[in-house]
Amino acid sequence: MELEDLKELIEILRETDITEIQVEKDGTKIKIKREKLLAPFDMTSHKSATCQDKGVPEPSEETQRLVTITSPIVGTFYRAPSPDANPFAEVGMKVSKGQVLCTVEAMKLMNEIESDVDGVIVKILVENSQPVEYGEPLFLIEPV
Amino acid sequence: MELEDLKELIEILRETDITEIQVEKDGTKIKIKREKLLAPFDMTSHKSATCQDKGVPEPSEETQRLVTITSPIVGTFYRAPSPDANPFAEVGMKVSKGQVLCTVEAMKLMNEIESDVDGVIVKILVENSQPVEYGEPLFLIEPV
Amino acid sequence: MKLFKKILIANRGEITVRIIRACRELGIRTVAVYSDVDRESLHVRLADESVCIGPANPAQSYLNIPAILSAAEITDSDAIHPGYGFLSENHHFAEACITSGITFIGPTAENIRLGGDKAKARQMMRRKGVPVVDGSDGPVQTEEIATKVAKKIGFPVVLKASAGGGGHGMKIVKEEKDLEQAFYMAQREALTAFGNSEIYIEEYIPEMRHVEVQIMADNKGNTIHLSERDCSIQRRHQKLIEESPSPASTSEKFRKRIGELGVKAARAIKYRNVGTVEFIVDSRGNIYFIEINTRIQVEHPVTEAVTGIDIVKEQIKLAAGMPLEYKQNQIKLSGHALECRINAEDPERFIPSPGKITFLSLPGGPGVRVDTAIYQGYVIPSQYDSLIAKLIVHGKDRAEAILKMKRALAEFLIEGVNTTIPFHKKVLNNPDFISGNFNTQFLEKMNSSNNLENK
Amino acid sequence: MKLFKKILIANRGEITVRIIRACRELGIRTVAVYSDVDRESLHVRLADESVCIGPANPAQSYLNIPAILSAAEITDSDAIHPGYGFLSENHHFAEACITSGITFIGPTAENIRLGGDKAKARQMMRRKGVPVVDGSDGPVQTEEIATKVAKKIGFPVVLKASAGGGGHGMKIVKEEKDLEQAFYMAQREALTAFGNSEIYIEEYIPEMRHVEVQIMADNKGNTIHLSERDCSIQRRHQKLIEESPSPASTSEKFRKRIGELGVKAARAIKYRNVGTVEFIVDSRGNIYFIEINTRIQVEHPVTEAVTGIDIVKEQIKLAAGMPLEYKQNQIKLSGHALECRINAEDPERFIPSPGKITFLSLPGGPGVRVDTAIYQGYVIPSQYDSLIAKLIVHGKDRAEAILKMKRALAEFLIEGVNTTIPFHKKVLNNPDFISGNFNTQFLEKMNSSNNLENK
Repeated sequence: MELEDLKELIEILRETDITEIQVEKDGTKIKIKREKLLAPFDMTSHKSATCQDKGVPEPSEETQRLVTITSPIVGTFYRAPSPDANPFAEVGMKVSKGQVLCTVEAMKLMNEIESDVDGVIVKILVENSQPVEYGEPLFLIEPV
Repeated sequence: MELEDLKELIEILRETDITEIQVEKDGTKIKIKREKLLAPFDMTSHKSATCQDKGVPEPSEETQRLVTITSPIVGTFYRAPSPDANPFAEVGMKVSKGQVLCTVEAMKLMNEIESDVDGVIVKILVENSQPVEYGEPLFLIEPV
Repeated sequence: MKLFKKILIANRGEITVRIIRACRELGIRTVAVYSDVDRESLHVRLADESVCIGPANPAQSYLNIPAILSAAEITDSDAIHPGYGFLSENHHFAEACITSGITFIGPTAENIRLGGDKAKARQMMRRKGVPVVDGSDGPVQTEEIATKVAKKIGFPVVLKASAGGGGHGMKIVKEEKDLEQAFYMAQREALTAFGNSEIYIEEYIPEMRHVEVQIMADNKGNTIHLSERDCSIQRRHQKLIEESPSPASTSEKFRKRIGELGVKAARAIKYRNVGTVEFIVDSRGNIYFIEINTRIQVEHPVTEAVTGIDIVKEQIKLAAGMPLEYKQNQIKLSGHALECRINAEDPERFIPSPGKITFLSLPGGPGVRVDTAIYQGYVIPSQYDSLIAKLIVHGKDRAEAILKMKRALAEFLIEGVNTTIPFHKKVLNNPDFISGNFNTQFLEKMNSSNNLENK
Repeated sequence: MKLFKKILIANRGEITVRIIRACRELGIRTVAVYSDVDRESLHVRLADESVCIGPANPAQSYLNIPAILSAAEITDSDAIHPGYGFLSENHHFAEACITSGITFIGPTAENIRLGGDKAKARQMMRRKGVPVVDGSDGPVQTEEIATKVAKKIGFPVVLKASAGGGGHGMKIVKEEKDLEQAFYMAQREALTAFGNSEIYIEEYIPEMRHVEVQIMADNKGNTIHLSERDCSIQRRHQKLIEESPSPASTSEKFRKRIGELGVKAARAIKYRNVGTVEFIVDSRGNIYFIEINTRIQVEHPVTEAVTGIDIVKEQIKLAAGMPLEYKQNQIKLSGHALECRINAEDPERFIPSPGKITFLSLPGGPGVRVDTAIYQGYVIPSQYDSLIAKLIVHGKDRAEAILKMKRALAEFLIEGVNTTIPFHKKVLNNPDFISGNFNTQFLEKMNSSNNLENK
């Protein structure tokens, strides 16, 4: 059973209503399982202005160690306190818990979003002045 | 068990109402599982005059050896050639392949139903003069 | 006068799907908002855009005014439709929309405020000559005044919360000796439930029908009615079956009178957009105003069926400032319509039954309409209303509508959750229901006669 | 006159569900028949009783006359509804029902026989004064006669199989030199396809609309029409979109004329029960009879929408011997209705796409009707017709109906199989379709202009 075969199996799983496959051979055990099926959203016909899913990185071993900072409110994301000022945070910057990372403007009010942890900014997931929805990931931070 | 075989198994699963397959052979173990697919018929609100399912015995080790004689046509099941005559077949009777077991009347015509095998009648699944549908099980025969 | 470009719908479930349909037919883009648990909801899928506005708890999502206005802002929506429930009758929200430069699709904030103050509305109607049930002129402040008023009306009386609605916070008082205790309890309950202890007193009318009039008014004050709906089949003041016309309106004269009273009531308070004037009709056919509902109502489809008018489309056009397209004499009723509310509830005890829908096949064919946001595989969340579908039928007459509803209920196949379908089947076979001769006590009567039969 | 107690429906799919609905509303019990592969079908689930009549192959199940009559016998059914397709236009079956003492819900066996013999029907209509396209008087037996007739009419001409229908077995001949070969080919094809080599000749009318008239007649011969349907949107003579009224009937005079011609044609052959008289209308508005369809048609719902009459219920009552409930002057059209046939087919090449439906959410709301037998989890078998749903909308006028159909198509969510939904969306946006100015060549024209755009 090679990687290509596995990929193909997963593809089959996706296209059918099968929920679990287990193969055990020559000391190799493979188990593929999935949650019950929901009709996948047809993204071609559905344009979400600010879909939470879009910024979610694929969970991998690396990202599992990272902390995601999400938006607690709906609004507009700003990286700096004013158009001329320096950004609150940059990739590679060390930040401490409670430090302001950005603001989200809602109802003409600037809401400061703080870091949940001490760590280093790994990725900024939203462009400056873009709309964000509730729960949308904004930053990935590697805790120290 | 190659990928092609697996695919075929999945195809079989898709086309039937089987929800799980496990195969263990020569050190290879395979298990395929899926969610139950169809809402079962609500028998309380649905009265089938002649539902094929009703006479189907639970498959058990015992019945797996038995041969089921089903009705090839829709009609009325008669155990004897006329109301006064003896039945064609009784439980425990030895029958041979091609022997008439009953008649099914359709369009005022008596259609003789023959045994597919040599064997002994184990069970008669339909009462005399009851309607039967296409494919409805009539007799269980233990082949000899 | 131009229509909106994009409407944000500050609601969920079937009414949001209903509003999306109206917008699509008007060529208006739609924005759905949703809470965490509603990510897989049909309203999210059908809208052109969608914004997650908060967690499952309604206070933090569908009742969260800043979140909804922010969502409207970031999506460039030029109007908000509040649906029913949630923020639809919150005059602060209507005002906040206006302040933010967004059109609120509904009546004026002042209309909403008055609609929420039952004692004041009652007082105004009485002064404008719309008949109200005998009772106090506005709220009663002390137990002494309450006793005086009650004695003048004659017992039994009913105590109602000014800020209440839908029958919540009502207390029936049979004799003078029970009044004192009932008065303080009613005050306390009103405070707890609605944050306002004000109560008023009315004569208690035991045998009554609940009949309401659908109103449409444009911004110039042209006001018409779309005839009446009968909503007497209720359980604990929750409507379960609605119909139009009312089986009580056997005479053209009665129908004309109740319709005109609806228009009179709406004009009395300079009502705008669409709304409903609720009346009670006693056993002698007397009509009394009880309250005005300042939103689109769950049961609007029965009126749409008999008038052929799409009330939600008209509502949007009126909110955009367009003049009424119809004159009163252009409104003609055709046939009879019934609506059954299908709730995810145990049909005997009406306990909510959230969970996953494992099989679904909806009724269809001629004269049948289903308004729903459910689908097979959908998980009904426990946080919101249990209404999962509205089944509406339209027949040549009431008898045909009943037969049609029975067959539609029979082919409504749903598994995985309990629903009120078996309850509706029982009602549709009840002789009193079939005769049309029933009142708001129908359900208690049906249940007690069932109990007798079971003994 | 008494209605039936129990009706066996000798069909499957959406039309069987449609007929079950009509029976339920009339209080008549239903028997579904099904083949092996249809065990899980909705028509089986919705009927009161069901009988398995044979294996998947239609010849051994849905076309198996002895099996169906036996099923009617063992279930004590007193009538059989044949639906459309399968045995619905088989006069032997109609006769066998009568012989078995079972009412056949449809016209007389003689009506069906004549409906199946296009050349003879054409001949009869011409003699009774119903205009037919210029051509042969009945079938032409030899190539010599064919040439003579063709020269008299003038080329191009069209050769048609007497036993054909739905456009099968048609040959257009442009010049005299092509006639000989075409004649023998048409004969051979007619023999292969319909078991009958008889052919007849008609003038070829290139730009025509297909307009048909819905007929209802009781057993005393009272005959009325329910106005016309336009079925010009076709692909290889397969109807895809139907509507009522026809956009061609811009004048009340035209509508009146075609309706009256329909009644005249039906009366000419003593037609009973419900049926459809098909006409072609040329670019100058001339009306010509082409054939009579002796069954309920796929597109009957558009007529139901605009007339408010349940044609299937009326059909059953007429078959039971009841007199017509309506007079011609009681038939009033209201608004405009469209039907899109949703087929499980590739929307570009129309190749069937059987398989499992993995997700389904049907359109709903005001003015939308869905007739279907599919559900989520259902496996569309490969043995039968690819029509899986009919989507019908009813609007105030044609413009509103088009907008409504567009929004209904947008909310018709189906996954797991390909459907013609994308095709319909394209047509609904086509300027020629929107203008109503189209003919049976619409589709070829649309495709060729698409191809041009893509270059």
